[in-house]
Amino acid sequence: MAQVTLNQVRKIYPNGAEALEPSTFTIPDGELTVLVGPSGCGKSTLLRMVAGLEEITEGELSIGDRIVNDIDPANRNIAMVFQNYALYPHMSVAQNMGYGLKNRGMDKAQIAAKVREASEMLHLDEFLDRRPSQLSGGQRQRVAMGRAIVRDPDLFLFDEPLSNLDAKLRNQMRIEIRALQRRLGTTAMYVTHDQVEAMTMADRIIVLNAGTIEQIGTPNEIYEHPASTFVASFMGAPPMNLLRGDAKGGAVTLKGGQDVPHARADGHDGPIQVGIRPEDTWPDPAGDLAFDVDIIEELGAQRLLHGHVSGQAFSVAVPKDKEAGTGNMQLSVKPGAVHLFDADRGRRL
Amino acid sequence: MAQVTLNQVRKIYPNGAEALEPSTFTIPDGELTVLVGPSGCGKSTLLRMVAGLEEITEGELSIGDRIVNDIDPANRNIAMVFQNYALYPHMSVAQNMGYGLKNRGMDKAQIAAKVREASEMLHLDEFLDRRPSQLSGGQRQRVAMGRAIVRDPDLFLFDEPLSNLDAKLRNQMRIEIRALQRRLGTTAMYVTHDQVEAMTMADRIIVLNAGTIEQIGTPNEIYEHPASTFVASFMGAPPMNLLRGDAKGGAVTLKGGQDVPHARADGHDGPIQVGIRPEDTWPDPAGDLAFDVDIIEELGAQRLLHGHVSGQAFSVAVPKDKEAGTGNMQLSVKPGAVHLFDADRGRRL
Amino acid sequence: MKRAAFGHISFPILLLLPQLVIIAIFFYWPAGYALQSSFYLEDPFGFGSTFVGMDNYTRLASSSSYMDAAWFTLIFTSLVTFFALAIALLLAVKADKVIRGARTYRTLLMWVYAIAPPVAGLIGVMLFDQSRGNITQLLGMMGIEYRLGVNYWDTASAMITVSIWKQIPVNFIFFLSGLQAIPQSVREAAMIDNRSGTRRFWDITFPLLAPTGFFLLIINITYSLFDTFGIVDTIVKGQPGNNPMTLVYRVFVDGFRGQDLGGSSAQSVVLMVLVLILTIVQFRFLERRIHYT
Amino acid sequence: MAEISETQVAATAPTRPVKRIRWDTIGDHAVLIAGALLMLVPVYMVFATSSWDAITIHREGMQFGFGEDMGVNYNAALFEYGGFTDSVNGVTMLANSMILGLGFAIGKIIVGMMAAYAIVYFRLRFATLAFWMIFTTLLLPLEVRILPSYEVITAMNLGNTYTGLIVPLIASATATFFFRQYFRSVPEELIEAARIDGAGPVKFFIDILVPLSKTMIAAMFIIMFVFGWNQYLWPTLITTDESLFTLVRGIRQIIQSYADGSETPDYGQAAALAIIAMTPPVLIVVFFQNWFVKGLTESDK
Amino acid sequence: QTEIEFWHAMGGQLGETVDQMAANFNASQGDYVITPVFKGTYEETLTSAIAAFRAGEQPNIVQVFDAGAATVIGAQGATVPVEQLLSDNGVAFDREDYISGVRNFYADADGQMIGMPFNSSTPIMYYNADALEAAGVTAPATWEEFAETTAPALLEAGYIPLAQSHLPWIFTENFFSRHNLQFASNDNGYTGVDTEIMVNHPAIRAHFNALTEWQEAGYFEWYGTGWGDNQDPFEAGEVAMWLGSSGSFGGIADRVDFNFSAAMLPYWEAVTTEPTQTFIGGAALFAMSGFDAAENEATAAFFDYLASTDNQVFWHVATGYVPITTAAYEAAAEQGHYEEFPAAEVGVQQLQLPAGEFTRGYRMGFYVQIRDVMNREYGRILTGETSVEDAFETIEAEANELLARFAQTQG
Ligand SMILES: Nc1ncnc2c1ncn2[C@@H]1O[C@H](COP(=O)(O)OP(=O)(O)OP(=O)(O)O)[C@@H](O)[C@H]1O
Ligand SMILES: Nc1ncnc2c1ncn2[C@@H]1O[C@H](COP(=O)(O)OP(=O)(O)OP(=O)(O)O)[C@@H](O)[C@H]1O
Ligand SMILES: O=P(O)(O)OC[C@H](O)CO
Ligand SMILES: [Mg+2]
Ligand SMILES: [Mg+2]
Repeated sequence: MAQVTLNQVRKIYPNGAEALEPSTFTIPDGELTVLVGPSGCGKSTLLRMVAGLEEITEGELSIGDRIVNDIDPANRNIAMVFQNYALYPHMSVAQNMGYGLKNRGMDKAQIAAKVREASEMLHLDEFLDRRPSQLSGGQRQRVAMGRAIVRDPDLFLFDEPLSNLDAKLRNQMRIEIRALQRRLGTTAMYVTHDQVEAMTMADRIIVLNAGTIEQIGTPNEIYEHPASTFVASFMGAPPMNLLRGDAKGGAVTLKGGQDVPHARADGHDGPIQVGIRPEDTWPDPAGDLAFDVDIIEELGAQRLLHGHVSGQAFSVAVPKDKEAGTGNMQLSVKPGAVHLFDADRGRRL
Repeated sequence: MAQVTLNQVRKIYPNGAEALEPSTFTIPDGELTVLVGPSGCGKSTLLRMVAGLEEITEGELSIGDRIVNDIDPANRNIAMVFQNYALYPHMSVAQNMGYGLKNRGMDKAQIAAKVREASEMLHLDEFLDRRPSQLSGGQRQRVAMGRAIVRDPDLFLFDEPLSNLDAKLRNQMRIEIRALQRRLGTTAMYVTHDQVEAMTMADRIIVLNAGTIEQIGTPNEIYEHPASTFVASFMGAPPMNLLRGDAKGGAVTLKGGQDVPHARADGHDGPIQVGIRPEDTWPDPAGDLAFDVDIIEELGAQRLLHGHVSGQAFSVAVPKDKEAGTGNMQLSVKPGAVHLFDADRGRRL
Repeated sequence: MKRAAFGHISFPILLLLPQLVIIAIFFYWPAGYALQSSFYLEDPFGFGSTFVGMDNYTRLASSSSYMDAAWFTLIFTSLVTFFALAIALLLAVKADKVIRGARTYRTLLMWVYAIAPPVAGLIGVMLFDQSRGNITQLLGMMGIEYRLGVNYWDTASAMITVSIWKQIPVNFIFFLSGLQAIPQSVREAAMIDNRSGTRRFWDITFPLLAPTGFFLLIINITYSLFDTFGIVDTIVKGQPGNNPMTLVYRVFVDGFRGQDLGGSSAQSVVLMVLVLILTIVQFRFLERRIHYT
Repeated sequence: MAEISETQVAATAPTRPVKRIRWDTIGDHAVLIAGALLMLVPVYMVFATSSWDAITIHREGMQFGFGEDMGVNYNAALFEYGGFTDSVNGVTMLANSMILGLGFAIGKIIVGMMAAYAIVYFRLRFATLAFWMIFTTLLLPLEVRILPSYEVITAMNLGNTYTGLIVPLIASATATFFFRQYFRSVPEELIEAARIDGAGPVKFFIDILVPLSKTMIAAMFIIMFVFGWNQYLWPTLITTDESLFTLVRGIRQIIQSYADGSETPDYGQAAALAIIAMTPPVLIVVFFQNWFVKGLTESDK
Repeated sequence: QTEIEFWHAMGGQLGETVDQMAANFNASQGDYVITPVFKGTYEETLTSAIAAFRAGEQPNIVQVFDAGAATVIGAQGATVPVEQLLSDNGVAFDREDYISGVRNFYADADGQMIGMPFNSSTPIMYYNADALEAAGVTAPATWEEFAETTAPALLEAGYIPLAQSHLPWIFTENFFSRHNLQFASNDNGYTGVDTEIMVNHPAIRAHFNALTEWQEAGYFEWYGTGWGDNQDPFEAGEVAMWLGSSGSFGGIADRVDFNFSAAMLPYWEAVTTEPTQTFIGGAALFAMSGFDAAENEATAAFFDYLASTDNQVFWHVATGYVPITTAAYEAAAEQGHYEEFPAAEVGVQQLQLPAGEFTRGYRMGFYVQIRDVMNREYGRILTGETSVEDAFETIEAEANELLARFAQTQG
């Protein structure tokens, strides 16, 4: 019912900056779609156009069956969490959260109950009477979140709603938001920079890059079959290793000379890019790939080995209980985990 | 020279909220100290007191050898990145970044050069002439960062400076900021919610909880020897598993009945808490701990098994290439990776 | 005061100095003089004066025409303040909202403010004039007999109308600039939260406009009380007669025109005290509800 | 994925629906047009009236149509030297009014902003006292305290000077009060950032606060300029030198006899002068329009 | 050369005429230079002058209107009496040169002229000659005639018979002078400051009762306190007879397109059969004190110049105000001015009617406010809000209170 459809939607800001190239896609009803992409790629712009806060330069936007290009934000029945919170400075936390409900004519007791419920979930119960200016950054962000979730909209729009929370709270929130959204069956668009958030919450991920859509797919598709080197290196931390190589009769050789195990590039003779995720390869004296470790980075649960393969930068992630030292070693590569992309446009082969 | 010393510093807001209990500690000259803690625990308040933006209710604060309680922020020679950016809306990006330099009487050409340098590092070169209102959230945050790093202060204060950036950019920034800080040898205080940031950047980490300091130490100390269950569960994602148990003559038994391997709690007979990090234990048919898996969460590079040990919630992290299914299994625990805490206050034994 | 206020001492004093010196010389001195002379009966040329204690005040209390003027002032001030603010606010909100023609509307609506008060007064009397007034004729066509200067309330309505008309642009300009200062993002959030533009206005815009509104409320009250005397004067053509008049016009009539320095000083003092009470009340009860940042 | 979408696109080329009629927008315009008419019809009538001869106007009142005396009236209003010394005409009165308007507006804004700045942005123990001292000056208009003010001015030997004309008018709290209200709602974070950036009170004021207050300054400027421009009683009282006469005084002199009917005031010329007197303020309004642009404190997204 | 300043309240064309006369004076000799300055209305001018006096910045000459006379004359030491000024400076002066109605108004009890009459006027009755002709009547000499003959005929002919401007001036002050009734104690206030007004007189009450009857009968219409509001319907031809100032002559002549003339102010035969002259209105010039002999000499020279026959004729003809000297009157007549404009002569004639005990003038302090009280109460009478009797009681009470206060200021 509340699916969101963009048909050649484009956004050019008055100063001439094209924030979104003409794009066409559908966000299915009831799904949670995560938007990811580098800073400034157009995520907020897209969300704000869906919300009706930004004029659509070209194209057609529908929510449900309605074309909403000319519909007021208030009549789109959406709830939104703004990247900068946009709290009402003159209202208390409770009033901020209840305002959208009050406007829908809900009675006071019911509003209070809803606000209480949301504020418990967001650990804001002690702050209900404070003004936004008396809250910490994370608390403000949670109020913004609360304002959205108390509502029962057709569509949720979340613009980096958890960016100012600590990992633990964020973890909790993420799970609760996901559960809430599932329970209500409300379509949602969610902007985040957190890969874990993207991977765990999304039914579908849209990867944006400089105003264009690089890939749309389930988290698994995006992670396992990145459509481009951009997606491949953007999703995953540490990012996928990308190596220049050449294909000849299906076999793939790196620029520095080594053959890549488990790689077949039939019909693509010529320069090529090879992608291997740091966690898809591991030190193994019996491995096929020679690796030269320069430094080791400790990340707590794991350890990153940074070095070179055939003279090209390469990283390997190892569990922290595996011993590792610098110097030369051999690597094994997981079969089926080698990604091939064309050399110039970086599209998946 | 620019070490920061707090002597029983305390902050109570006018509405009576105690944002920082009397605290005493020193931030050594030239080090980068990361402040972490849950939302609302007092990180920004602390930073703002050091900056001179918030009055100190009690105690003494020194920067270098000077007691600065009554010194104007402008005279403390600090640079700060605000959590909410606080950009000057009427100035262009370049003017925003150059303003602090201009105030120090630097000549135009030099300012321009510095601004250019910083903006390149922050990928902001195309935006130098724009007003903040024409930037995306992440771009604004980078401007705020730029405003700080062009300066050559005695002290850097960063309040979640990278929270709105994507992982990749954040990674880059983190490395560059760290390098810059090292190169300049400037003392820095850095608030972040990102564990990777905290672990990789910090010389020292301060863990705050509800206005009190839980622990101060190097990243390794914090991670390997958390001083309390709070620190233990706060640092590390997914967080450390905490299980209730009993100690008797040094041996530790879980509430549900199992013995904990590798655990000695001599002299602490009675109720006790046992901490094991999800990555310090792994499925192993020969393991000592019975584990009942309910659900499996895919995180890309790894996989989380959520379930129960002796009826208490427990999670295990496994590399994604390890097969795993739900149901009963046995776990091995890494020797030396079992943390013991007292039962009520949660302090490390 | 801001939380992050500067701690200097001498600099702010320096900043305040020009204002304080000017008001000391041109306000407190004359005001003190008014207070003093309200206890005297004085020959205008300064040749003789007699201390009369509270006489000048008790006389006012027992004067029915003074009380009539006080009542009229109350009604006049309430109506002028209310309508001048309400109409201007309506126009400012609309002018802030429309995209097309915004500039033109703004210019046109500010324009009237440029009219000199004597001219505005003259326009007023000429429009409402008994024999050649365009409005009078219009009303006559509608069967309404309108007699400015003869009928008390006919005169009153002309005074009120012209006073409102003259003040709308001022309020409009300030409301408009106040509206411009409301953060866009908060308005956007409200746009999503609330379907009704009217409610949105009262719930979000209006409270955030309150600092400007409060300023304007006080300014308009003082305008209606004090600055309208020129309009009153023009409309009654310098002869109040049986027409309504405001308290400040009486001060002017008795003091500036009639040279009754003691009597008019007492009236000034009464006015000052009234307005002082009024504003203290407003500051205590209204400003508390204003949210500044 | 992107490829897939593109194929879908080809099937349904977007057709922008015909723009709906926006009744609320039409309503907005209706209100504004009604408001503009209410405000402007009288002004228009002054203009039309300025093209008629005095007798017609005297007999028939304000005019809607245009007469034949436009040229005569404006020529007389602008260039005919009047007064005893023949030293003033419309143009010189215009210049005097301009000095009064500008001097007053600028002086008032500077004094007011400075005082408001001191009250809002400094931890001054007597700030409240100072505020109240300044604030009470709203209560007594110049007209009520005009005689003592006059004595001060003459005692200071400022009669017949621009200073004497301008300074006493500045002695009221409007600007201070207004800027106090505005400053209090300027986001706190800006002073914080500026202080960290090493800005002292002066720099913060000049670099941050003043530019941020542009709209407010524009509003204040328009109001104060016109207020000064239109002053009548005070200049009449303190100046005797005809070369200091202002336009409004010129207008008053012409329409003085309106009330007593002993002769026919030169309405047409007065109306012409009124139109001339209106022009510079209107130009100021048009000029400052650009300052009324949205979005100085805006921070969306 | 000695420079002197002259503050006046003459706007518009009157102001231009004043400027013209001043320029002529400057051109006529080389010793003195006078600068006239327009200072707003009469009230504004007087207040400015007082303020200036207190600050030691007063002009040499200030124009003061009738209602302000008591204030200026009361403040002995603020002005130099003209008579004294003139004789001190060797200017020949004879009271008898002045028209009798003009002579005393700005003089003290002994007849010494304090102020120099300048723009003098008196209330007269203008009438629409065409209307009277149409109705077959002539201008009434008495109110009885008006009520019985003139008004019904005019009403019949479709006119509103009568209107007036300025009830305190025309129907109060000049009511008393026209009928030679005492207006205030102390010789109309000339001989002391503890004056009481005697306005609550049966004759004037009867007059106002008649007015309200006339108003009901349609013989009289009142258009409010504003001067022009009452004059306009006359000029528009709706009102047949209008009581106004002799100084209104010029304006009417410009604006009406019917034949008009003027007659003297009617009187009540029931009150007197020997009607007397009326008071002058308008304003006089006062020489302010505090100047050295040279400046006073210049002031005297200017006054002398003003009073000269040529100048009086010029002023009279140019403005419609009455000439202040008999010589000027005669000169104007000689020029044929009155043949051309018979109405212009009525005021002068009325001022030369026999004088009575109480026709010199009146001197009451705070008289501006007293007029305000009258205006208020008259307005209430004519809008039916109060009765004539109550109104006069109120006026008398409030006026006496004001007078008592004024007396205190002089103490
Ligand atoms: N002006 C204020 N008045 C009252 N309480 C305040 C004020 N500012 C902050 N607080 C409270 O003080 C506590 C500490 O706030 P602070 O901003 O230091 O938190 P923080 O650690 O920076 O949190 P976050 O990570 O969410 O930014 C919070 O509970 C907050 O609600
Ligand atoms: N008002 C504006 N005028 C001109 N350009 C703008 C405006 N707002 C945004 N942009 C530009 O449009 C692009 C997309 O901005 P947007 O805010 O959508 O980015 P984003 O993906 O949300 O980034 P972030 O993760 O940093 O918030 C950016 O390059 C930005 O500079
Ligand atoms: O119109 P004027 O100048 O004749 O004056 C009339 C009366 O004297 C007013 O007081
Ligand atoms: Mg964004
Ligand atoms: Mg914070």
